[in-house]
Amino acid sequence: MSVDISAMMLAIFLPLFGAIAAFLLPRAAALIGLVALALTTGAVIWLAREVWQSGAVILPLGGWGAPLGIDLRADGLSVAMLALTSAVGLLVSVSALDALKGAGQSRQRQYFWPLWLLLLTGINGVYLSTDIFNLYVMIEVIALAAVGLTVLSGTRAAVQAGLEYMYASILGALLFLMGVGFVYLQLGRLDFAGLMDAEPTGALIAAVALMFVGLALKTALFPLHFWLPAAHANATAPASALLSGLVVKAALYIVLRLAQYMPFPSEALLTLVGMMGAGAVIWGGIQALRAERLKLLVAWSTVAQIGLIFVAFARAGELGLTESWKAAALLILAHGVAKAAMFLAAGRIKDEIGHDVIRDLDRSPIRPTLAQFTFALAAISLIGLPPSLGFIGKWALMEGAMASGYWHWVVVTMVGTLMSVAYFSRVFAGFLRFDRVRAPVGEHQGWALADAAPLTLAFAAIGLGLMAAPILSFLEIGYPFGVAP
Amino acid sequence: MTLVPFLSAVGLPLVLAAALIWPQTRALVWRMMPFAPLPALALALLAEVPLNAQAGWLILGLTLGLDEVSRLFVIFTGLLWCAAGTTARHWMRHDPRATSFGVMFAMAQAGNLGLLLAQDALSFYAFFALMSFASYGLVLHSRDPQAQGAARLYIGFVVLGELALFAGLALAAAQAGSFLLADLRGAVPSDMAVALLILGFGVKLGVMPLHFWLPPAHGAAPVPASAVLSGAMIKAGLFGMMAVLPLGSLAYGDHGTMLMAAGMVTIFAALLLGVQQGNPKAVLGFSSVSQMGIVALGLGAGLLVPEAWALIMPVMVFLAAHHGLAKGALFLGTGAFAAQGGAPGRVAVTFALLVPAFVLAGLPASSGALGKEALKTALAAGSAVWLPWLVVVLTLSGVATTLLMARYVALIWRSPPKAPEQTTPEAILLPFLALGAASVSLPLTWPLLARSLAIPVSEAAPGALWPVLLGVVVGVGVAVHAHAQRIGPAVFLSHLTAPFRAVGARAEAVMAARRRSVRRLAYAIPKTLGETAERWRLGQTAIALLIAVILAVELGATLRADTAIPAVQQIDPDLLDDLKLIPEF
Amino acid sequence: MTPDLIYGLTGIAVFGIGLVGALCVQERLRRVLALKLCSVGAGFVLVVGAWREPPEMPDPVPHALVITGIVVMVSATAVALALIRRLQTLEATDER
Amino acid sequence: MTDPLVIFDLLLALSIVALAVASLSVRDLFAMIVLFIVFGLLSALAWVRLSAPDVALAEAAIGTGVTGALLLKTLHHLRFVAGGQGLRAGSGGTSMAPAAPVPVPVPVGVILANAAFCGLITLGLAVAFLGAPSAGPGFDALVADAMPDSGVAHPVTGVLLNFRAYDTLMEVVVLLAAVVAVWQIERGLSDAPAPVMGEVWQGFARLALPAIVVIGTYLLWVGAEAPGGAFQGGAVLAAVGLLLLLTRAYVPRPAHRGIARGAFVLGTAAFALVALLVASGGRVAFEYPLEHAKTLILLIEGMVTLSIAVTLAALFHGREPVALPKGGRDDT
Amino acid sequence: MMDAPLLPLFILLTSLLASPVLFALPERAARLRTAINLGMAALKVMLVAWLSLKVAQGVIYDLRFEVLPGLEFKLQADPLAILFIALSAVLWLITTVYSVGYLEHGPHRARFFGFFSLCVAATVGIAMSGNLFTFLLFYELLTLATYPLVIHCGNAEALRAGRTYLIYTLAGGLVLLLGTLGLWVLAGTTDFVPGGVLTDAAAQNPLAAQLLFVVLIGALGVKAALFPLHAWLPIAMVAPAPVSALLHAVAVVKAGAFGIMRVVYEVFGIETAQALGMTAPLAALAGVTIIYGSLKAITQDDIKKRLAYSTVSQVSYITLGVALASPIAAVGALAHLIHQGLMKITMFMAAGNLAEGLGVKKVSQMDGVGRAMPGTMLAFSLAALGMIGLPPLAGFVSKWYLAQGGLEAGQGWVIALLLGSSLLNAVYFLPMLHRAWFRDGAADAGAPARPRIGWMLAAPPVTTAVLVLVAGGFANAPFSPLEWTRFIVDIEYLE
Repeated sequence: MSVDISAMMLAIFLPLFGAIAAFLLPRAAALIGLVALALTTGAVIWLAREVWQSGAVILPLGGWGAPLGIDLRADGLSVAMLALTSAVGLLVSVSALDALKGAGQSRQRQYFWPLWLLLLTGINGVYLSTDIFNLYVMIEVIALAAVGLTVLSGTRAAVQAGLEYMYASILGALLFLMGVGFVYLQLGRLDFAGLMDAEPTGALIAAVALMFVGLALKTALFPLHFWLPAAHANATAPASALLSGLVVKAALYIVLRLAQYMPFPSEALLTLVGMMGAGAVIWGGIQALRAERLKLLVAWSTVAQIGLIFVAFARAGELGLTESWKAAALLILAHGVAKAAMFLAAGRIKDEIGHDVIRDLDRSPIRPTLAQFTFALAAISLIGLPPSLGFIGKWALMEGAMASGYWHWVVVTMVGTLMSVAYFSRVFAGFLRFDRVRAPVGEHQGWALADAAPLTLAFAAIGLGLMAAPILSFLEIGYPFGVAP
Repeated sequence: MTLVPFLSAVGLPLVLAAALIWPQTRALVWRMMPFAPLPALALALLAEVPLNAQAGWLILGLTLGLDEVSRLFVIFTGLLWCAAGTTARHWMRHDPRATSFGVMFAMAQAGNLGLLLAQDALSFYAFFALMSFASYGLVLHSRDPQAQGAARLYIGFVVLGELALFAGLALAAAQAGSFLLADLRGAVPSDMAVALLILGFGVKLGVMPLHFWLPPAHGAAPVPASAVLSGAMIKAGLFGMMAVLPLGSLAYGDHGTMLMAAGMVTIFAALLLGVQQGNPKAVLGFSSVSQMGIVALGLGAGLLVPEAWALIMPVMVFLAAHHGLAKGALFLGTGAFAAQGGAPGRVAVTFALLVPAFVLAGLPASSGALGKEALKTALAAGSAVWLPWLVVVLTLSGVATTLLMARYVALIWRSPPKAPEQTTPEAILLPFLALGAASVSLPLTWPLLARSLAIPVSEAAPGALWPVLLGVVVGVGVAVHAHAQRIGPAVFLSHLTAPFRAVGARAEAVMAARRRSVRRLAYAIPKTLGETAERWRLGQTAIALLIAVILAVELGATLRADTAIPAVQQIDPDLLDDLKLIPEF
Repeated sequence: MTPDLIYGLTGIAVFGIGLVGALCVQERLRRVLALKLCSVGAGFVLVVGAWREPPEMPDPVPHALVITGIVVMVSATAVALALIRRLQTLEATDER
Repeated sequence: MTDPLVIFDLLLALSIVALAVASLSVRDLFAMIVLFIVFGLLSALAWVRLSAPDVALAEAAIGTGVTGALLLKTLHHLRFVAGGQGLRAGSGGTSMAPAAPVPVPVPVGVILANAAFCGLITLGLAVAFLGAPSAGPGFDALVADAMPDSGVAHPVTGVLLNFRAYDTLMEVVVLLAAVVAVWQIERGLSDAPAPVMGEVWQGFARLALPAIVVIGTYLLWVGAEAPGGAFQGGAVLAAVGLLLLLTRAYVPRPAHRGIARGAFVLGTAAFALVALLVASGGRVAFEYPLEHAKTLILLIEGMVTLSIAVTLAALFHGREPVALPKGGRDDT
Repeated sequence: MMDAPLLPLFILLTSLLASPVLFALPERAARLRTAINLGMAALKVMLVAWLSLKVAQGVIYDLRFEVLPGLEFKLQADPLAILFIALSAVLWLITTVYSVGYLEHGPHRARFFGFFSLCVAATVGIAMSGNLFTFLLFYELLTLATYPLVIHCGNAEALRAGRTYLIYTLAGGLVLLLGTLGLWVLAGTTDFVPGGVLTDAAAQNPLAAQLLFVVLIGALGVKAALFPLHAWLPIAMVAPAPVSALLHAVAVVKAGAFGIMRVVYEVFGIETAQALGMTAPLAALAGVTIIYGSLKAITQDDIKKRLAYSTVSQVSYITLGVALASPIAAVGALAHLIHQGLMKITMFMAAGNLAEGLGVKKVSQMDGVGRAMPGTMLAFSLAALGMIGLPPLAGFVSKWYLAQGGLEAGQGWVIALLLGSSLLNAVYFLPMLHRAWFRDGAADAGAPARPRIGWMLAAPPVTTAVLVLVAGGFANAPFSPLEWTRFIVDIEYLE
């Protein structure tokens, strides 16, 4: 019996089997995890090839097809997100090998891998799904695994943050579920295609409101970001990297997809979204400026960056989302790569120095040069300096905003950029100041394998900017948002 | 190939200056110092005029050349530099700052000779500036407070002059459309340009009211430097005007009048100021100022009445040579006087000094008298209105000069200038005597050198004795009373900068205070906001608010009208097929 | 007045009550409970949507979805409660 | 003349709402949980009224039963840790609050605002609900068409295990994730002793256990044709586990961890493997060959039921059984 | 001769690739590092020479790579680029020698030289950018590469300065991004084309074009230290001497000035810019900066601060020359780009030597330093006199052309401005020279022990001073900067 398995199934099932295996065999968890990730990456590459050659791919599970059954669909956007996930995931996993090697971390080692692989299952599932109830289940998978990862370190702060995260997650998912209920009430079906032609009625509007707020809560859009900084700042480094780099993107992606298929919200709502984004950019920036700890700063920067993505999203203007989604997608990719690199680097710095109090970074005689360098590179992308991918995303954002005459979004972007310069330069100052150290400074301390992964990610964040053209053309495969070339 | 002599004329001093930097070559350079102007002298004496050479690759295209006028200038200038160089070599032998002096001396020399040879505005300006700025080091050489004051004053004026000159040259060149001095002379420069040029050269010339720098500088510089400063360098001002201004072709009435007026005032005002000086060399400086007043008179007349210039011009050259040699001799004589150990030597030198002094004052048949007489004759061709005044002034200038000379002679005895401790008095005496001799013999040698240009001089009347006598009498009388006067170069810089500093400090203080308060505020507000939001759990409220708002906005929107925009404007048919792929069952 | 109307409004009311609880309550346990109320409310809406006037059979799909939702919710509740217990232990140890 | 059923519906609805409010507002936590359980049962009843017996069963067993048990266990833990004196489980009625650090009070204004907004939302949702088509479009026809090919007779089971099996698989994954997370979160040795039931309970347990097992298995089996199925069956079987744990008839030991893990993943693994392996010969994943559909579904259901039962019991127990330090209490 | 279309890329890579290698070298591998540094610098000079030869022969280099649809990464080597590349290549070599000497025993050398190389790569990239987008790319790279250099000392003061620098320049970069986007939206291209690309757009929408001009110049003005955006420059002088030298002479301020040239000449086109009425205000702004910088310089006692303010003043000559919209002034501006670089680098290196050798950091301590360090001070003096504008030094040539250009453009006030500026230059430089040469300082009061500074410190300023002399003295010789600028101006003004 020859088994005929599609790459899409593999992208979801390989991590699932990996998780099962890693849970069953805790001692070999790391090895299993790495293998599973490598295989998943392979599956994603296979899928990407398929999509590249023949456009969007659809898999009707069980042969029923939507709306009764569930379809999996892969187009350029979803494959790009899958690729981001598996690439970042693979590198984070590599660095997790090192980050979790401590003697007191056997428990973390044991549980990190199954949880992470389950998380990956959920994330991949989200990117391939075309059914809103299925999305609900997927975000629950993500939520539980993510909470597990958040509290991996077991400290009181982490557990407290994890609990807040859990509440927010559940509430977000329930809002989403309620929205699903309203969609069903109105349309009697739950697949994307069914949503597409729908007239905006009261029930659908209620659904949009509930689902959007639920997702905004999950993706921590200001002012619903309250749970994020503590959760991301208190998790262990690889977990933070995954949470910040990948997990919030899943909810963002759903927002993008819904915007694609749901009745388009009115201009007023779009402006509201943009204003929330702007608020995130500014408030996140301010808080990052005030943050006392490195990881907290990075977490606040996530809040700001997510706001920026929503600004990109909101600047749609009269053209609809046909153009603006690209900027958002580019920014999502950029942020995913760069933020993962940054959290890993921050974790390395914390490990090497022993703390991550920004004010006292310059008192340490140990300077993990490579990690600091990585941090700086990631910051370049997050600030949006050329030629990084973040820059290209920002370029697309501002270009679109200018073209449609929305100068206020341009101003917001610029303010956000300046603030990010300001708060990251606080950190650089800590790296590069030497006159507060009594002992001789060991510059080159901290070469480790663990630096390789974040460094790779950081370089990717910068270098991908030069690849923006192919990335964009790949994103357009399957014409998400319906633009014929 | 004509370039080589020109370049060597300018280059030798420069090479010497450069070579002085290396200790190994210093002794040799000092030995060479007297001979530095020799290439220039040789060029001037031997070459056929007019002679031109191009060096297009140098600066902005260098044109060097020699004509009748500049040749004469080169000759007496070179002579002066020779003499001064000889003196300097001995004067500076044990000076701790000899090297710096030497460098400056040689560079000034290069500049001086170079500007005489320059035929285009740029190189002229370049050499002019080189000379001026290098001289700063000469003035400042002794480093005592007096010298510093003098030097500060000097450099201030030099900068002023250079700026005016640059501006004038730039304007003139733009108006002429060429950099060549000959073209500049032939063009029609604007009033502004001429004024700037007169200003620029006037500073060098020391015409009142631009003379302030000159006496202190001459007083402060070491003897050999003073000699060239006064003898050679200030003539550059004259030369410059002759070379650049369209004298003889265009009339600039206002400028001419101004210049003449300034000249007249200068001649006598310098007397009044000069006799109050306590430093013999400063007195000599004022004498130079006074003499340059005469020159200014001539130039002014030339500007006023172009037709007269042809007559005035040779006299100007003669006067320049006369004054250069005589004043050079006097300065070197001062040095020689100071170098004498005992009274007999001093008396002897004093007598020797009287010779150039009287030449300067205009003893009949001396070059001074001949010059003045020739000038009177030449001026006769000029403005009739001014003529009587000019004659009187020129005649009386003899009195003034005599008085100054008297004051000078008195002063070298009262407060002799300082000389280096170990010198060879003979060696210093020699150049002085040589220059004195040259000065005395000028009326004889001039026709040989200047050929056709010497005609006005050789035809001039020998002049009268009485002004000189009068001067001597008055001078003796006046010499009884002496005034010490300090110059107050004061605090040029600090006065200039004080207000800026004060304003800047104030502004910075205000800015700093404001910045601090803003920073405090910027820190406090988000902190309070953030904490309140956390305490009140506003994030939770936001969830509810947001849903409510969206519901209100959207439901309101649908109630009003169907304003919603479709998600996908142009839907690709393929896409629809993709999405609606429903298996048949 | 059909059951779907009555229970639909009931479900929405329960959801609203749960939402108030989720947003206002600070006791940890009660917050979990409030969230559970929300989920029941959502379940009501789906079940009501599936309801058809008897004797017609109801739509089975939403039923399946609600069952899934219930299981998912119990999982989430279990995790949240585990977190609460753990946090309590940590706080108690810290205080001692 | 009002239909008595409508009156019943109205009363039921009112009491459901009232119970919801009461459970949130009652001061004592134990009372809160009890009220919640009643609320859950009434909701299940309402769902029966809406001809959704499967859902009602699931809600009663899982949504109310298991959740209630979890809440009670947690409450006990909180009280024990707070009091530090080993309060008996179920000794409710004391107004002692859990030992959570006293939260900073939120201004009443903010609370009121929250409530007001929620009220608005409820209102808006109600309006939307009323505006939606009653008994609108659904999957009815599609399901009816597809039922013959599903391999089962009961539509809900068909949906769960065939049409939308992917959702169900992921739901099992959620359970798996939950148990992994719970094991990860609750670590080490708890200070709270497990609630020890009295003799009466042990006797009850001895009687009840076989009955529950039978009921559970029946529910599983009947699921293919009538209301019931894996989740309900699993929940009922989980009750067995709960009782075993409560009566200490079974005490988890570290050595059992491997088996437990295996049991947790069994359902997921089997389900996923089947789903993948059927994809051959032109079939896609989850497309069971018609002739084996019922067998496969039953196989999956069985495995999943077992997993669910063990998982739910483990979620109740909460901690990974770990080796005791020497001299420690038997504490699992 | 072999034809290498990738030549510009190679030139870029000589320093770009050197950078990671230098980062990776362990701190103690000093010899190897020096070898790589010097080798690459020398190689670059050679390649640049080759490139200039080819460009002079009319070979066109144009490398493209699409980043976003329609948006290209583009390197080109036109004469204007060559001018700037040549400057940076030569001065890089010299400054590298100097830095090696300067940092002989300092910490963090690997980092320093890594960023140093990166900085040069960015400068070269800026020079060769074929469109504003590429320019922006390298412009930001330059900011980032210089930041660690500015704060190299790692003390509180340096970090404060670094922060100011970063905020200023990144804000400038951001505004430049805005401008680039604006250009992209307005003109549909960001290419540099002699004669400009905005002629049509400006005719249709003059207001937008004017706004764009203001935005672009404002952005570039930050790096070019145009008043009132200059504040970072004097603060940034806390950097080590070679960095200051490079910052002031080649890299940062010149990048700004060069950008202004590109924008005025090749984005707007001089005629369009004039037609928009934007050149006169720019010239006025440049004038204000010139005077303001000089006035501030007078009041500084710190040598490097004084030099820094002098830079503020001097760099605006370039802007002025561009804004005058006259070919002759353009020659002056371009020549000043080179000449100011030579002079200022000399002065900064000399100032570094004073600080290293004698510990002299303030003007008031300069008494008698000329005797103590004659070579260094001679170089300094030459450069200072050049700054004042004395012939035949380099500064004179550019000022001369600027003045002539001002007249040609009918802007007589330029003469007054130049004179005033020269006067002020004299006011703040001559006292330094005076102190150095004509005052007996503490330095030789005791035993006149000559400070020991290695040849690597002593030679570079002298070399550049000689270049100052040569650039002025042989201004008319073929391949002199002045000649090359005439070549460029022909291109820019003939289009």
